[in-house]
Amino acid sequence: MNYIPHTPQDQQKMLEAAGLKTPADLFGYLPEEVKLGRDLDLAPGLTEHDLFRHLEGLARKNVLATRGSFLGAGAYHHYSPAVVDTVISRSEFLTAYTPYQPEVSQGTLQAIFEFQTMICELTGMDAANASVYDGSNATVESVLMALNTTNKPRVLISRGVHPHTREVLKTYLAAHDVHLDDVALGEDGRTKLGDVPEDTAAVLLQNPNFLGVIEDVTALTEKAHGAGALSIVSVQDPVSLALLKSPGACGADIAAGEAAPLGLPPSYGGPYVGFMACKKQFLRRLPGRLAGMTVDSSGKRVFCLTLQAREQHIRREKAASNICTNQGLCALAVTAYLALVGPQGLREAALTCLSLAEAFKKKLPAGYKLLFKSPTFHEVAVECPVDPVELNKKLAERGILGGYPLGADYPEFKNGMVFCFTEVNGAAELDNLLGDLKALVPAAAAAQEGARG
Amino acid sequence: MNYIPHTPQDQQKMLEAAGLKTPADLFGYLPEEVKLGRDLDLAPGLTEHDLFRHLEGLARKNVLATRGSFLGAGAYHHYSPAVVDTVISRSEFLTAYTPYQPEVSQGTLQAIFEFQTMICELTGMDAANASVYDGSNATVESVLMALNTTNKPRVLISRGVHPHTREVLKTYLAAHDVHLDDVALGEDGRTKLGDVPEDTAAVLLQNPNFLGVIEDVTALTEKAHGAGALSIVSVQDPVSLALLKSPGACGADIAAGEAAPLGLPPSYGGPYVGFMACKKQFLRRLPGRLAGMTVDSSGKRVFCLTLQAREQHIRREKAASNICTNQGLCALAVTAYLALVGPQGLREAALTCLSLAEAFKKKLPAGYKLLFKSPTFHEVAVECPVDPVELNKKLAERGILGGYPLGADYPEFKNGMVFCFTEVNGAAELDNLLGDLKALVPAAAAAQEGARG
Amino acid sequence: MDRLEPTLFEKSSPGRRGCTPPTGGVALVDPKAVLGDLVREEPPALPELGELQVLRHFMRLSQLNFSIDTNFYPLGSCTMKYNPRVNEQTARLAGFARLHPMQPVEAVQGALELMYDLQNDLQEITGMDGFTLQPAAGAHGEFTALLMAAAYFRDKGEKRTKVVVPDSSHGTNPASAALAGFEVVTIPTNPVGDVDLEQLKAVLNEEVACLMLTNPSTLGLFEQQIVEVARLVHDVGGLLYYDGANMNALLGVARPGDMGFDLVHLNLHKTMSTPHGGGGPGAGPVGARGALVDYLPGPRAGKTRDGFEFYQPSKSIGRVRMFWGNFLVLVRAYTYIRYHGPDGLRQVAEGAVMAANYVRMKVKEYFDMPYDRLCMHEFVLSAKTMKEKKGVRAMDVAKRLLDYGFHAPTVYFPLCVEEALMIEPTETEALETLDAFAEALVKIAHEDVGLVTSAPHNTPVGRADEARAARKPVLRWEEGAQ
Amino acid sequence: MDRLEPTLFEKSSPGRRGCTPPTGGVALVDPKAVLGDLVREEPPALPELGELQVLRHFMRLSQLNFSIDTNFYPLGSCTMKYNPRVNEQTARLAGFARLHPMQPVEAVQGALELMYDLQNDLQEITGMDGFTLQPAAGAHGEFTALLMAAAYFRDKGEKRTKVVVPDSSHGTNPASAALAGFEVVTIPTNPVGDVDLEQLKAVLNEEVACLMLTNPSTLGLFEQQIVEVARLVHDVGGLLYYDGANMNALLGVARPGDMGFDLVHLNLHKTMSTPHGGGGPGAGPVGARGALVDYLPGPRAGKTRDGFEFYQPSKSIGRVRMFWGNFLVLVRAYTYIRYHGPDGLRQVAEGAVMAANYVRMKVKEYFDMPYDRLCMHEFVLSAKTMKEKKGVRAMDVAKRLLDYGFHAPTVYFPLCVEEALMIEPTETEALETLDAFAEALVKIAHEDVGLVTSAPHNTPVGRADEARAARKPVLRWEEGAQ
Ligand SMILES: Cc1ncc(COP(=O)(O)O)c(C=O)c1O
Ligand SMILES: Cc1ncc(COP(=O)(O)O)c(C=O)c1O
Repeated sequence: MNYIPHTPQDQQKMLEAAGLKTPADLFGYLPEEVKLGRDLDLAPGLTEHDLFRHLEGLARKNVLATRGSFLGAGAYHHYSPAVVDTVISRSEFLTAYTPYQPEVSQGTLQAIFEFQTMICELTGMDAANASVYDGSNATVESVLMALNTTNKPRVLISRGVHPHTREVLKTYLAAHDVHLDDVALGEDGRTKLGDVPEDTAAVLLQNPNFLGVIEDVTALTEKAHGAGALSIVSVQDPVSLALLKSPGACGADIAAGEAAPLGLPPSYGGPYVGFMACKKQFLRRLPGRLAGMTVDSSGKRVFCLTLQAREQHIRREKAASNICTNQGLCALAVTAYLALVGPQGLREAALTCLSLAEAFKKKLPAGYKLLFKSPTFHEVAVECPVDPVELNKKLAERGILGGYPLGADYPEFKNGMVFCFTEVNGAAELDNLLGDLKALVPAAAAAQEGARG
Repeated sequence: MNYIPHTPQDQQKMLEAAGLKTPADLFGYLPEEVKLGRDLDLAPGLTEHDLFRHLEGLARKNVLATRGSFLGAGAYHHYSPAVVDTVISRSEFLTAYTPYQPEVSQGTLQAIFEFQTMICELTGMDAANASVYDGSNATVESVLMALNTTNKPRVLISRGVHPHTREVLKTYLAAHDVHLDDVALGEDGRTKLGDVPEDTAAVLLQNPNFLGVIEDVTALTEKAHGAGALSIVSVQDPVSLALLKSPGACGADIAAGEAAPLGLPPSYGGPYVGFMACKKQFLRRLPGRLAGMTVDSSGKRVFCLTLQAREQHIRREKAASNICTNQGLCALAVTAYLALVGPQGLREAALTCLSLAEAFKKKLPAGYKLLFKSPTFHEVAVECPVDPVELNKKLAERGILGGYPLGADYPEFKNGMVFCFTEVNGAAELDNLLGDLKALVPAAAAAQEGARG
Repeated sequence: MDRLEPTLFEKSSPGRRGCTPPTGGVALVDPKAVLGDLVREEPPALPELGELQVLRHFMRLSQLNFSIDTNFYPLGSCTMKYNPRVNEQTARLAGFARLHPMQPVEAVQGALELMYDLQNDLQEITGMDGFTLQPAAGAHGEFTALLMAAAYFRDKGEKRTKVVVPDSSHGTNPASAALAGFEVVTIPTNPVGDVDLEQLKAVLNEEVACLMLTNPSTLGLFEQQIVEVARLVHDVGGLLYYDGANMNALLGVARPGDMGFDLVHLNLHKTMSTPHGGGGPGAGPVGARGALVDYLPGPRAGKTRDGFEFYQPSKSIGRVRMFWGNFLVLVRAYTYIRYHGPDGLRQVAEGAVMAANYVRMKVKEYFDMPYDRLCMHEFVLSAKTMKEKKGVRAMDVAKRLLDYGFHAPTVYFPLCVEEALMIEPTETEALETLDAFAEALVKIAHEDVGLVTSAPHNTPVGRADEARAARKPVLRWEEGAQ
Repeated sequence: MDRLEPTLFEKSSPGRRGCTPPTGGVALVDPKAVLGDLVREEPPALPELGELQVLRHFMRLSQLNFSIDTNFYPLGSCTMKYNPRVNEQTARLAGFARLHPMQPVEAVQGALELMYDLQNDLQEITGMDGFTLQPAAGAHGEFTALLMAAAYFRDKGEKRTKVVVPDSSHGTNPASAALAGFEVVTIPTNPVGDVDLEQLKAVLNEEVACLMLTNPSTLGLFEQQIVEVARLVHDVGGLLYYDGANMNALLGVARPGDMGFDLVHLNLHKTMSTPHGGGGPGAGPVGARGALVDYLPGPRAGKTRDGFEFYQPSKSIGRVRMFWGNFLVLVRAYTYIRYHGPDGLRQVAEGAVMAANYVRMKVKEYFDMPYDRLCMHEFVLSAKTMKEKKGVRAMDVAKRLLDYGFHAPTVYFPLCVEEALMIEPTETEALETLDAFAEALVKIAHEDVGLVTSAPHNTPVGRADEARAARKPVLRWEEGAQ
């Protein structure tokens, strides 16, 4: 128990001060029926060495691709420079609480302010918050903002939004009197928005969407606005924003999503970091922490948490949201990452993603077909000649982590699979994939395709 | 080139200030015949991502034992708690220079002072320096101290001293008019010191010696002193000092050796950290940095480098030693390690080592014989029934890193091998080794042995 | 000297960069040709700095922060205990950190085993029957559990619209209840700091879905009538919800399940030592008893004959987040639990309660002590008299503590205590530190009023003008912003 | 507030501990029974602290330090450039960090490949024919090379007893020469900062084994007569030794081998960016040309058809350390070289020289500039006039710079310059930082004398009483030591 520095003498001194004799006396007055009265039934404690070995053993039971991973589906592996981990390992960032005392928290506060600024820059929005739990929660919170702002009962949700996010939305709104209408995708893989009813609070898109296709955000936003609805754009990989017209530039009202691709490792899905940004007029509806600029008693420029009247610790049941702890350290990683890559580096990463995906499309082996012709960023939906789940098993044997099989979420694309390409893959891994895909086509399918092509 | 923040405009500005146009102008005046005039013939630069993968690839070509390592021979793997790496990764320790400016180096200086104190405690000596390059250099520097102190021309060197250290001693003293006499080991594996000539500056021992045997330091020291020679004890694993009578308590004059086992990973042999400690009267002969306690201008207790008149930057060719850069950060790791384990933890680690070695001796499979009956700490010399190098190859196939074959350094022990046991092995790994050793005995040898035993 | 650091944007210089992403030998396309008018015209105005400049920027910013690693941090309700460094190492193992969340189950058996074991450990620690690891923080867990309660009553055909909370409850409790669609009913605390039983009885009826309780309460007090409270709530068919933010006091000593709680959340970023990171990330797993287990969000980690799997509870309310949880936070918490074992966890609780009572005894005569009894892991002082007599407020005391190198306690919470100072020392502080902190508090109680009300004096910056920040919010950097 | 931290010993409390080593399930023996009277009676009086207490101690100590990561560090001759963080990651790869130095060669092929490639890279960078990676620092390298020279002449049957060094040479040069058994002859610097050729000629004869030269010299100047110097030395049969501490100025621009040097050492902890760690570790590989290659310490990394191996040079002087070198430092240096490639390394030199000249031009009129010409990667100012006129010494200027948040330059070195201030900005600092530093220097030149001579004022502690420290040395903590 090296974390507890109390020696027996220390314990004695502390107990005596409270007029007690033994540690058990500290709990003597608890009702007998709630006292545990036995040891917890847990594995015995381990020394640090044995503990580390144990965890190493568990980690080793997980399989990492050796010849390339082409799995995206909401979690994107970009290169994160070594400095990012140095920054988030720094004691004063890692082991500080939410910056309630600005006098001894300027480091955290200024970093949040910088994060907010960079998210605004990326999304083309006016204001951003300090983070929420993840991309799905950011998206859902945006929908709640729209519902509260417009006081209308309907939300149109593109089927191009990540299936997990759509599920979370349903979970969250189960208790509310709200209609969640799915909007189908067209032949081109883009959201096919019909008439928007007047009682619509918001139209929710994801860009690029879950099938990899880039949406016509401007057109969809205009349609939403036409019906007095807000346009919300969810972004699962903000690296795309280096190349794609920003939600703000497309006229959207709220941009939200996942910032984890900006500097965090895949981490088996968490902790990630949801970001939210909006146009000026919705600023006071943003949930979560906001850092603002001000001055201190001597007139120095300083930062502090602000507009706290929106928050739970002040407003309790009337707060804009219940969020308290957010994903601070992950947002710090994002801030460090963006500062390191800068506009140039982010663009290069994005361009490599795009170029790899385009190269993949061009070299797609016979037997495989593109599901859509529309422009894509770094994910490409493909119709496979065999069951994608089975295909992935074969790829796994060759050290490759395949794409995301669509069948479970999109029954209409039973043999569909979305492959993802990022700058960490490189041309060599793309070749590995293409070679294996080709080798794994049943002869019949390839021949058939060859004859057709 | 993300390490160089000069933009083209910055370059222009800097060059102009110096009245120059292009970077090449900075070197324009160099004699033509020394200008390279071409690119260096090196592999092209890599991005950080490709670089890391490249290094990962090299690291993977090295083989780590999966079922236990029993190799010691001067490099001992003890458990180093996670906090040690946190401390030495701290920017303000990692990227500071030697603490020349005490006003902005109290962190480093106080840590050195603490290191010196703990080395004194371990060795039972009065003063210690801030570190030298490694165990061999510490030992050699001790011999130089003795030569300078006594002005005598002879050093008696036990054959129990690490072969590398003995070799370094020869290299260093090649230029000096000094006799380096080997002292043989007896049947019991201990240094068999005959008469000590009166012209002897020092008797050098290692404890425990390279064959694992614990020397009778007190007796040997008395003999040395009898002839007016100094007694120098080299220690390759100071964890042993938790259980063994300290060199100081045995009457030795100088204790020196390797502190790396106190908190550093095996690191393929470096960077390690040599320590040196001595009795008060030799203090001013210590090479290298010394941190001392003093006060600052306001009377506060502070630390600074002291007795610098011994050093090269003041005394140049008359300095006590040429050392400048030492192994500061490694000494910091040692300081953190010792602070963490404390007297209790160090003793427990040492006791586990001893106990494992004793268990090994008891359970040694038929066919193997102990080379010596003398007490040992954590290394045990064994006579193997087969060529130890071949035996190690077979063990390696089973994921075990075997012991150190003695044949090359001690031809008299052709089939000798020294096995090492530390607390990171544990009983399970010991069983792995015993099982495999047994399985790898040629049937004939085992039978023969069984018949004899 | 001005110790403050310019923003990244002020340090930016066109053409600098701190990272070059890999190019991977791929021929680059012309984005305009591929994307047409979907292409972005203006690059985002991100700052441009070299690698050292970025690193140094953040190192210098960090120097402006207090943290557990550098300062005693007795921030009540936040359990700012030591965040073990080995947890940081295990969370960085490649087999965890590089694992993709959508990998097929056969490739993530280690992760599933860890999650499965952690679920079981948390069940045992709380006395619950099942856990979800999805919620990302305490508030997220509260909301999750309330959605479960709502679904549970919906299935039972009961229309229950109310959630009851004590006035000492944390702000997230009523906020979560409201977000989950409930009406919030607040009840007062009685004179000894427990729930006012009569008031509770008065509001309990068939419309009440849930009573949310923190035990020990945010007053740092064990709710002595807990068995009675549970009976009362259950008698009207309601559920009892355990806000586990204060579970540190009871590890291995008493379990919410044994007290009659039906739903709990734990704050792993408090009790289980995962670092707060200047605001997060956390993890707020939710546990349930009996029939409620079926309502847990899915997928959950399960075990079959062949290994580990994900499965969906039969009446699951569905996901509350993408993927599976704040996994690397879970790795840290798991590491922490396995380090301690049953014995160690009980010692954690004992140590925390011992330390809090020790500090309480040392300082109580110098402040108001609204509820003066044996406390659990924290206690609440009041500066009411001090304010009335000298004009020194809780906030002033808090700021002055910063000058002594101690982080401030939580102030003005719980709301039911005037001028509250909420002090939680945790079990990981040495006696000498507790002594020094208590001495500082006592000293401040006697210090010159002006010195205290104008504090802090030794911090990198003085008190921030928060009114100004809120009046005309500047939430992002812009040329000429200040 | 006193920002200083008590020592570990003052914080110790019996029974505390910060680490429990693994016990591994082995039955413990009674040491007395096994070891008899070899056993230690009194345990070493190591401090006893909990894990957080130890961590916090070192975090607080660290806060008292300046460092590259937090401050500009223009310490002349030390090349305090950015220490890339990726190097720290590669050096921590398990396949390197956990590798045992005595593993058989077939199990360490990756390590050998790295060492072999590094040897080749260093050869190409310096124009040498072979390298040893054993030496642990610059001084160690110097000594190694001088032993090689001694052995070389011994084999040739020549008795050469002298080593010549310029008066600007680093203290390790003469110290190493003396340690290697040579007599040291010092020659002066000429008025433009180069070697005084006449004086050199005067001392050169058949007794001279070696001339040790730093080029650029410690005055930051390129030795313009280098070709002539080399000829003169070689004409008397002597060897030319290159102290590579200043190689940063010449990477990819000029090579000691092409200048006529026979032996070189490099300071990888300067030129190749491996961190100084508050004093070390470093690495001082030695390169040799022609016949001298055979004298390199062994074993060296070599390559065969089947892979990589160790081999002993035919006339090797033998080992100069245990094992193979400061391996993890070598990993960092190798990482650094592979990052840059040929282009990058040349840019390093250009950037370093550019930055030094820029700062030089900005400050030179405010100080004495003994050798006023285009400099290399560093330059030397003198406060001679300042001292004479105002009583402000180089040390005062250095201390006052600390107040501005800059580390002090190297002072009083080289010895041939009175009141020397040696400034090396390196290539990794932004122009704005160079500007701010130059402005501070200029400002200090005009500041109130008392302010400067009593500096520093903003540092954790004031000037240390070094005389007192040396008079009655207290080198270890003892109860009542102070
Ligand atoms: C008593 C109590 N309940 C709930 C919470 C909310 O937890 P979180 O911040 O993780 O959302 C907190 C933490 O601030 C708390 O102290
Ligand atoms: C010019 C010069 N030569 C030699 C050395 C000695 O190098 P080291 O400190 O690595 O022994 C130094 C470094 O201080 C130096 O600056």
